[in-house]
Amino acid sequence: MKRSLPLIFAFVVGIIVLISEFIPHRPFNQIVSTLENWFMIISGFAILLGQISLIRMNANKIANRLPDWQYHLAGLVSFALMLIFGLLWGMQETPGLMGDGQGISAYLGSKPFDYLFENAYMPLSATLFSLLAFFIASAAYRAFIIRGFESNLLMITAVIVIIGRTSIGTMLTGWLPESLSFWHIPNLADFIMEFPNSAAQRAILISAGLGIVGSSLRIILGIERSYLGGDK
Amino acid sequence: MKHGMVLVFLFTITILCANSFHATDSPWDDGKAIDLFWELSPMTRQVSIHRLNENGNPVEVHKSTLAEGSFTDYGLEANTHYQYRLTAYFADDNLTLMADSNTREQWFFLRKLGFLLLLLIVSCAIIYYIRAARNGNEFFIRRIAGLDSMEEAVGRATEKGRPILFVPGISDLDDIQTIASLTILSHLAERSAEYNTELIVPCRFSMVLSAAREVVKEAYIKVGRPDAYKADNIFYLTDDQFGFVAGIDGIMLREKPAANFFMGSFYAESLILAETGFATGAIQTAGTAQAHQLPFFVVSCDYTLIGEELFAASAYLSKDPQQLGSLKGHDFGKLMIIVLIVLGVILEILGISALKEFIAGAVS
Amino acid sequence: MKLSPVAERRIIFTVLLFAVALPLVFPIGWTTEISEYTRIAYRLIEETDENKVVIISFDYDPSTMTELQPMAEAMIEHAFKKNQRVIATALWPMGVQMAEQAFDKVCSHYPDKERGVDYTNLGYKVGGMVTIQAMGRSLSDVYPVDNQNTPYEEIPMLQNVRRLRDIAWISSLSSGVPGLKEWMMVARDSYQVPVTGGCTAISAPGFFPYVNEQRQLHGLLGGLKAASEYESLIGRLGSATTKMDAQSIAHLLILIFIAIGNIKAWHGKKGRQQ
Amino acid sequence: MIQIMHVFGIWLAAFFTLSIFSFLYKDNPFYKFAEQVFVGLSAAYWLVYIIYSIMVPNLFAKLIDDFSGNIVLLIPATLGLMMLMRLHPKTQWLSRYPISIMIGTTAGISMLRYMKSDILEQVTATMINPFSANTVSGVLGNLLLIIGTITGVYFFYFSKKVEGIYKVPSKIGIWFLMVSFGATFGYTVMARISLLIGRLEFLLSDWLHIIK
Repeated sequence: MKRSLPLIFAFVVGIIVLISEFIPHRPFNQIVSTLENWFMIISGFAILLGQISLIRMNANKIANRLPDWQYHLAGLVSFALMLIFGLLWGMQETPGLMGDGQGISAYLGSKPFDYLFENAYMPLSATLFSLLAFFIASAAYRAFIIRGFESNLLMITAVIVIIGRTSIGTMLTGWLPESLSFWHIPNLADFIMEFPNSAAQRAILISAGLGIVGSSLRIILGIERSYLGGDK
Repeated sequence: MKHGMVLVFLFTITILCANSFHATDSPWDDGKAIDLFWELSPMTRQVSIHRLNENGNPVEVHKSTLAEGSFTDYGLEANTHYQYRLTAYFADDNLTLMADSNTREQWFFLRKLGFLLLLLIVSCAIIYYIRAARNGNEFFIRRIAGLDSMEEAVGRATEKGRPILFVPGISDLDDIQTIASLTILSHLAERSAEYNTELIVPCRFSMVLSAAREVVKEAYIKVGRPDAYKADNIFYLTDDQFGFVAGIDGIMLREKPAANFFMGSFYAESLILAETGFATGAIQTAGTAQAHQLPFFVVSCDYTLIGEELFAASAYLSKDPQQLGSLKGHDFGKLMIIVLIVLGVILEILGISALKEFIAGAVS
Repeated sequence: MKLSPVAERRIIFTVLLFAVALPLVFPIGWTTEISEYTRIAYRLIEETDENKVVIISFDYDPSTMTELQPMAEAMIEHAFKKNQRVIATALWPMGVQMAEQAFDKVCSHYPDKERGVDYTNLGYKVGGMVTIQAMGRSLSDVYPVDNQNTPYEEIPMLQNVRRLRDIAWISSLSSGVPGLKEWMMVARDSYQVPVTGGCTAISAPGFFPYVNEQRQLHGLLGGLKAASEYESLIGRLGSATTKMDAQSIAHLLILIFIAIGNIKAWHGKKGRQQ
Repeated sequence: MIQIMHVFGIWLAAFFTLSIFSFLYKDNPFYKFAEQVFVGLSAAYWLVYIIYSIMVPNLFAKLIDDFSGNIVLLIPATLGLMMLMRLHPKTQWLSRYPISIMIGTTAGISMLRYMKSDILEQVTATMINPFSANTVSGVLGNLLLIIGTITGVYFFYFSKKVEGIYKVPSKIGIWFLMVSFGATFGYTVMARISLLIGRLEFLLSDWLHIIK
């Protein structure tokens, strides 16, 4: 019972969604419309759940004094600060429980939530991924060694695209006459992107798409049920 | 002067006679559209169509310079009466025509017939093959280059007396790539148990950790070497993305594994793994369905399972009817698509686009 | 001289740092060419009538704002120039803040543009593809209020906008899932609304098959280069353009690294063979 | 005061930026600290936005304004609460109901949308007359597009031995994939460099005022 009813739910809901695509008559489109609005609310709770479990996990690490617990404590403190600021005074145009907090905004220049967002969240988030620029540079030097025909093909394309998408490409072959404009590196890079690249990406899309159709079908029919978790 | 009057009169007559404007419900749809058609005198300079709201306020829905044309007004309410006003502008005159219609919802979207048929064909094929696989039918799956490397890698590790490193991706157990990765791990563990080579598996999530331990232990028992199984070699590192990779980097530099396997879902950090592994001179095999990360694996690994190959390898090794059947069903779909494309291209060259329109559905 | 891998790495890091920083301090002013895909996107907005309502969806967070924020600003400015009315939405919560920042910046050049009349920020909604599908049926069900808590019905520019079909074009600036792909799948392929957009350079190759004969996507802006192309199309010297010099130099440097690495590997191989 | 807080904010941002960059030297306490702060802020950000942009307007405000008119919203609200039951091991099974509804809806919608956008539309986009282009490069491109798509799909076809004549399309397919991976590689380099430029611009202009 604990397992079969959810499977029936998934089946019914999935089938109604499928039917409503092809049968435009009521009641199907109305049911699906209601379902879509519910979906949004339930997903809201799902995200709530995800964030709460994350914080609970961190709190456990602190409670059990696991290695690096001090850093997790810093994480927890920043979580609490941001949450309280957000709930009390809201963010940007949205008022919070205590209104817009004009007093504190006058002091900070913006709402406290936005202040933290701009001066802590934004630089952290943006910097984390910019680290990869350095790693790509060192990988370029140490790992991108041409070996077989296939990796040659990859590297040659990469070089054309890397040059073609900058001003260097424009300067390098800008002198070519109109009749040879195909060989102008930016044009060549665009050609590669538009045709061979699109073809390969399309093949990937098609085969991955079939995979998604297949796994969705298995979920609706109840063949695939791993999402329900272990047998209990 | 009289002459002129007659001319103007005749002119007006021709304009009035030739002009028509009518509205009908768009057939075979959800009742949210009305088709509008007009045929006006060729002198028409501009046409503007307004829909009249319940309170009589006009809303412009279409503008055109064509004397003869059609337009579909979408986004209406089903089963409702709508009125339209067309204004045609001539050189020094204009003309107003009215038309009305009801929207009606029907029981089928005719323009989606091709979509429905193909969806049904693919779905039926998948269901058919899963059933066939469950009934014990054996299916052929082609050789996958990356899998052959396993023997070579284990052999090399045994020879050098160094361990094998297996990274099951950085996603949790809810990602099918992680599941596929664990199937491959099971196979690799059997080989390494046979040759008595150490197998190191760092994990990012506790769920993956317990699953990986289970899988490896089973494999060791299967080949009759439960004593050789070391639970400590399969361990949790950290769930921080970059921290996890930095940890594996450290392992590669310290232990210098003879063979590295990166299977599963990888993101931006793939590059760091592949680079360090390459620098330590290990035989590297990678497999992921994350298209953005494949280039880095292809350049720095000896073998790469590309996209779907990862799932095919897992189906092949596990012999699980559900996986095998689905794979066969997808293969049927691929064959169908290849045939459709070839047929479509030939027809297009001949100037026939019926097939294309049938599949695409007459686009509004 | 033999360097340890760690030392080698640190040298590479330092060189890259300077290669990027110097052109920022001393700009060169190189020009770039405009690719066709950027033009297609530009034409879609250019050829849309005045007073039409359009959606720009902010489906990214600050981690990719260097690439996507200039696109957002340029597209808002373009729409403002053509007197189109802009709705900002976000499938990522951080997108709401990104949208506010973009509006603040563009509105400083267009002081007469008024919130609620010329633009509005409907804010973040969870749910990706399913939510977009719900917008196709009713926008006010999904967005009962904007981010100032003004009810949907009371926003002047939305008086005649009930569902996605009433939108002239949609542009999603996207750095992952959900984003451009979901908008294209639902808004374009299901509701036939023209969709264009911008994405990070990483995901651009995967989006190219959609810019096809059927125009699943009306053009595509891929990465900082495309953002600078768009800026030059609307005649604005924006933040993307000033960064292209650094980009070019860094690309050159990466190619040099690849070359040196290969020469070194080739030498090593020859050495071992002898 | 605003001025001081503004400057303080920029120094805070610079501190976090440099803390993350310090990872390039090696993993260290500054990096770990900055990272955990990021995790905490991010979780709080999501929570606040879920509450103010979903829970309040789409659920609570509707229920408070007009309870009897929106009584049906109690169903998703209950399902949502059942989702939260996952936090406790004893009541975990309750979450299966909302999950199954979400998964069922997603499965149905993605099945339709992927079939349409990634399969049918891609197939029809490949059904082109290659000779309709008016330049040689256009015809060549169209031919490459058709051949590449077909051989690419064939590469992912697993039911046939790759031997003799069947090896040819598979091989061509992989060449196309390699070209596309090369393009992805090039574009990735571009993206990563862009992000670094963004950060350096912040450091050099907002923080150090070297760039005006």
